[in-house]
Amino acid sequence: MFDVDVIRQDFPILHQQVNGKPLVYLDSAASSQKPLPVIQAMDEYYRTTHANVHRGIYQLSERATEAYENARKKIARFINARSWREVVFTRNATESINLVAYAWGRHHVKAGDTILLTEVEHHANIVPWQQLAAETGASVAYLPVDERGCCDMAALELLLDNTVKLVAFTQMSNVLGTILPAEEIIARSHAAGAVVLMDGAQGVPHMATDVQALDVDFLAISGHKMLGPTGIGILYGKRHILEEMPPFLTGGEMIRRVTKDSAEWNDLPWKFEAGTPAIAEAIGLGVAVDYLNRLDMHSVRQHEIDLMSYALRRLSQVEGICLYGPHDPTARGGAIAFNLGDTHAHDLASILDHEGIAIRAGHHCAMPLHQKLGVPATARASFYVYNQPSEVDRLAEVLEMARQLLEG
Amino acid sequence: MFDVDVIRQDFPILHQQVNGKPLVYLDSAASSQKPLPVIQAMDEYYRTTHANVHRGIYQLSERATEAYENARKKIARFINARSWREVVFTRNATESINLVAYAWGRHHVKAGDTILLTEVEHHANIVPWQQLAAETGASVAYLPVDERGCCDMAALELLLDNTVKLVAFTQMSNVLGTILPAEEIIARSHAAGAVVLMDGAQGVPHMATDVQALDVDFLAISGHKMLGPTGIGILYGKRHILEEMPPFLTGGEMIRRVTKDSAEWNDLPWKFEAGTPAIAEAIGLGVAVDYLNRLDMHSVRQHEIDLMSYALRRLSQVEGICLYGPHDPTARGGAIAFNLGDTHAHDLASILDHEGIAIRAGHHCAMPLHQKLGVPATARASFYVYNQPSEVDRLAEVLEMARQLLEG
Amino acid sequence: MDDFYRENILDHYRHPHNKGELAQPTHTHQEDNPLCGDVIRIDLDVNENDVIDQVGFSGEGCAISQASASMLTEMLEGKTLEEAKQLGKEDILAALGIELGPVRLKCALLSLKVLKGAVYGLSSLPDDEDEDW
Amino acid sequence: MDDFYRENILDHYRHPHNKGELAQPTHTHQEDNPLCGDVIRIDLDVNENDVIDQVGFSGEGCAISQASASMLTEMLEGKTLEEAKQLGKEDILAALGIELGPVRLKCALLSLKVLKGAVYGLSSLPDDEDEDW
Ligand SMILES: Cc1ncc(COP(=O)(O)O)c(C=O)c1O
Ligand SMILES: Cc1ncc(COP(=O)(O)O)c(C=O)c1O
Repeated sequence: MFDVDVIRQDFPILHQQVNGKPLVYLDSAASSQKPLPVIQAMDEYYRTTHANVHRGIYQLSERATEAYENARKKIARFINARSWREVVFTRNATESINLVAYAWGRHHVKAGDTILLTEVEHHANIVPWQQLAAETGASVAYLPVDERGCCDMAALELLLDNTVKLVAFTQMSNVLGTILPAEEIIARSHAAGAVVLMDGAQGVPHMATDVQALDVDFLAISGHKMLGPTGIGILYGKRHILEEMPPFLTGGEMIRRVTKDSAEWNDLPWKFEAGTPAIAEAIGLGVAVDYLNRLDMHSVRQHEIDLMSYALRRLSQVEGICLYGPHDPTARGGAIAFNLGDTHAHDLASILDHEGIAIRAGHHCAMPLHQKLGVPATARASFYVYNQPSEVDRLAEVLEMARQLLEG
Repeated sequence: MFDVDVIRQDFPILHQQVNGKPLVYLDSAASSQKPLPVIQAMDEYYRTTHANVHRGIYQLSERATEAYENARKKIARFINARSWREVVFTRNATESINLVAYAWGRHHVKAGDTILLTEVEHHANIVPWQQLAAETGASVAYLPVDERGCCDMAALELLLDNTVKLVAFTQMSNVLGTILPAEEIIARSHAAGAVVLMDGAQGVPHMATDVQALDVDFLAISGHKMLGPTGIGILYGKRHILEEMPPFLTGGEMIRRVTKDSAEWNDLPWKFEAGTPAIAEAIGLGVAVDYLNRLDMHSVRQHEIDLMSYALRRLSQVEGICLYGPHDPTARGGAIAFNLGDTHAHDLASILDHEGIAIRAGHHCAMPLHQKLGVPATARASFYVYNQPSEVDRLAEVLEMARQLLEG
Repeated sequence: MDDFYRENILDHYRHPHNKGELAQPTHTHQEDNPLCGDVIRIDLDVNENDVIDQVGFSGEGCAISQASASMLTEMLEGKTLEEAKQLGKEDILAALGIELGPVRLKCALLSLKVLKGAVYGLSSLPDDEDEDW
Repeated sequence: MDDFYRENILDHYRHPHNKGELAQPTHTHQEDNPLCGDVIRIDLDVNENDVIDQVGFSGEGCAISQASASMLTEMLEGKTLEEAKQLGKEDILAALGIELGPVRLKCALLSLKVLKGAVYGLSSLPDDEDEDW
């Protein structure tokens, strides 16, 4: 069923040459490519259906509204939300987290409170909390992780004192690939009376995620990392929490009534969607979810475990390589960071690019983690549904060449 | 040069039947349709170029970054900004205004201050200021307009006392079509020491707008109303004001450096663009601007003046019609609100839709203005580059039929 | 065109049934739809046998909201409160007999919403079952 | 592949010229590029005739930043401060002789930025002319 050759046919971008070499795209953790059904759905939308949504009394607008709201329902089902009202469209995972930091944080976090993060977080799940802390007098604490990104669960118990109002952690490290023990973190945080936000930017595209089973309070997702278009993200929130939150952005769409002096908010989820939404993008993301469902998220996960097993084996043969993250491929997602001797990751990336291989090099928006690892930068290869073992081979071969070239 | 028949060929959506009648799309003030070059540029982007921007050391990412930043430069030139650094990408005009209300407003507006709006504003330019006022203890005041949307400039002089920190007004009313005297409002507001935000959601798509000539401090724009895709908007801000503002959304992309305890911001404009941006959408908007430049904004404006002259004449022949807004077509943009006897605008919209004509009916996100007009709702037809006199005729004919039907 | 706003809608709109307020209603409720400014109030006179003796509606708005209110009051005549509670979306739509988009649906169903408010009282209103997936 | 990181880059990277700190520099400046962790410091010894007598660079980073720093220090030898101020982007790129994307350009130009900081002093640094439209 899960046939990479067939899948690759749906991704036109992969079939190109870079510097005369076939493109090997290994940067899906930064942003995934898009399959034809997603690209075509948006194209079709603009050619046949576009109009502003929700208020229009004419067929284009009614069709556009239905398509937009239908996408929301698909996404709600994909993460097993209780209701589509719990799914808010944003621009990206970053905006989703900021929405919570502003609209929930500004009203629940006070001086003396603690916001607990982990040491593997992406800047998107650090800086909004630093800002909230600076404004409110709260403080930010970090759950320590070991050099493979595994959380110190004993430390969690100690850190979860009664000042902790919010625990925000990533489902999967975007650098080390480590999958965090979400259920346990959530359950213990709840037991300690904290609200929990999970950054699903890396996890949701790669593993089946059930917000009800996890019992998570907030979940942030980026559309562009899960085969969807740019410009669309998701904030899931438990309904009763979203209900009592004030709005974040205000304006049209999110109001029921406005007078010169006051305004009354619209129902969920529109209370949090001010102005004309990213309509085509929501529709595109809905189709991306259809595509992932068709592949089946368990098969997606298995594919990445297989590929990662192979990558761990093959890459460890490269002399001088240092592979970061868990050794066990089932304990990690499809991203792997590495360094090669004393060579700077930027040089690796340049040389790989010259051979048509796209990886990422730098701090991957996780500077505190790199400070912990004691390196300014790492190189990172990351996989998705369209990647295959032969691409791992290419990567390993060129890394071997690079070593020889740079070490001379 | 400006040939509507030729232009219409670029808009595939217009060539469809609704209920067996040719579609007449008269709702561009809510959202414009998109020409083929815009649709194709985004399609092409996803098929050949997509990658995350700014940090990638490989060709896809470099090409994507160049296309994204190039779009910013096109838009900066379109509004004659001094520098592309003054152009921030947002989701829509609503987010642009909220960005100012949060990042500028929260730091400059204090208890006792006044935020001065006008009575014709869209909710997007009312509610964020009400919220800011509620949080800071400032108050919101409204510059009165007459029933045609013309500002009382004597009142402006009186209202502009030294408590006014910000004047926020729309370039063009989205209901009445009235073009506000922007230069004069801005000059007088500056003379009184106030900062000025202009809501260009309606104005910028329809008339040449020069931020340097206007000397406006902030300008909010929606991409989807100016032939661009959904999910992209613009905030223009004068560089020295943007420089000294704290960021709004925080996370990746907008930082230079992050430690566990602190963060340092990136340069303009990225300081205000947290997370993965709406890359394809920015590129699409850049192509929309190319398209408008090719048509020439002065020709666009002339086309709408001609069409509005005709519409004012033809629609005034419909018995029982009440047309809102200025009589002089050069004093207004391409939107015209009306009511027909005692008939509710919703009934008109339904009947028009049944005949393939798409207009908007309701309060158009301008409830305070409708309170002023003394009607709960109006019907609104709005034009853009692809509309033509024969569509005005269709509208008038069906309105005449509707009158007979409903009044019996 | 003629087949769209059907004669019965136009009849009810031009000549609404049960239009007016009751002097001393046993049940009354009013709501508006801020999107369009439609306002509907319904007054009921329910006798000791829980039967609706008299019904009146007032308010203003579009043809759809006015016609459906008129039709709804007709349906209520002689019904018990229990029977009134059973009235649903489908009954209104069947009476109107035309297809409506989501915005106009709100116009059509405003009077039903007002009726529910009147017969249940606001506090015991059952959840909106508009949540179909 | 071999044509990409050309021999001269690799030479400068493996065997940097003027690597090391000066004991008592008349001018010194350091900057880093947080994106990749590259750090470069440049020390100058400028004599009473405004001629650069000695130059040393220190720091760490990628091959491009290290090689371009080494190349830059070579160019500085025997130049006057005024001549050093004239050095620009093009000089570095010509010396490297390869095409670089925007991210790597920052690596390549870090040492030039540090040099400008050293010769101008931070307060009188001319505006970045990186603002081409
Ligand atoms: C005058 C005016 N301002 C602001 C807006 C809000 O634009 P958007 O919904 O794209 O944020 C609109 C759109 O209807 C408008 O007409
Ligand atoms: C773990 C994690 N969180 C958050 C983000 C931010 O996602 P976006 O840039 O789409 O907002 C990313 C993306 O790099 C990520 O990897």
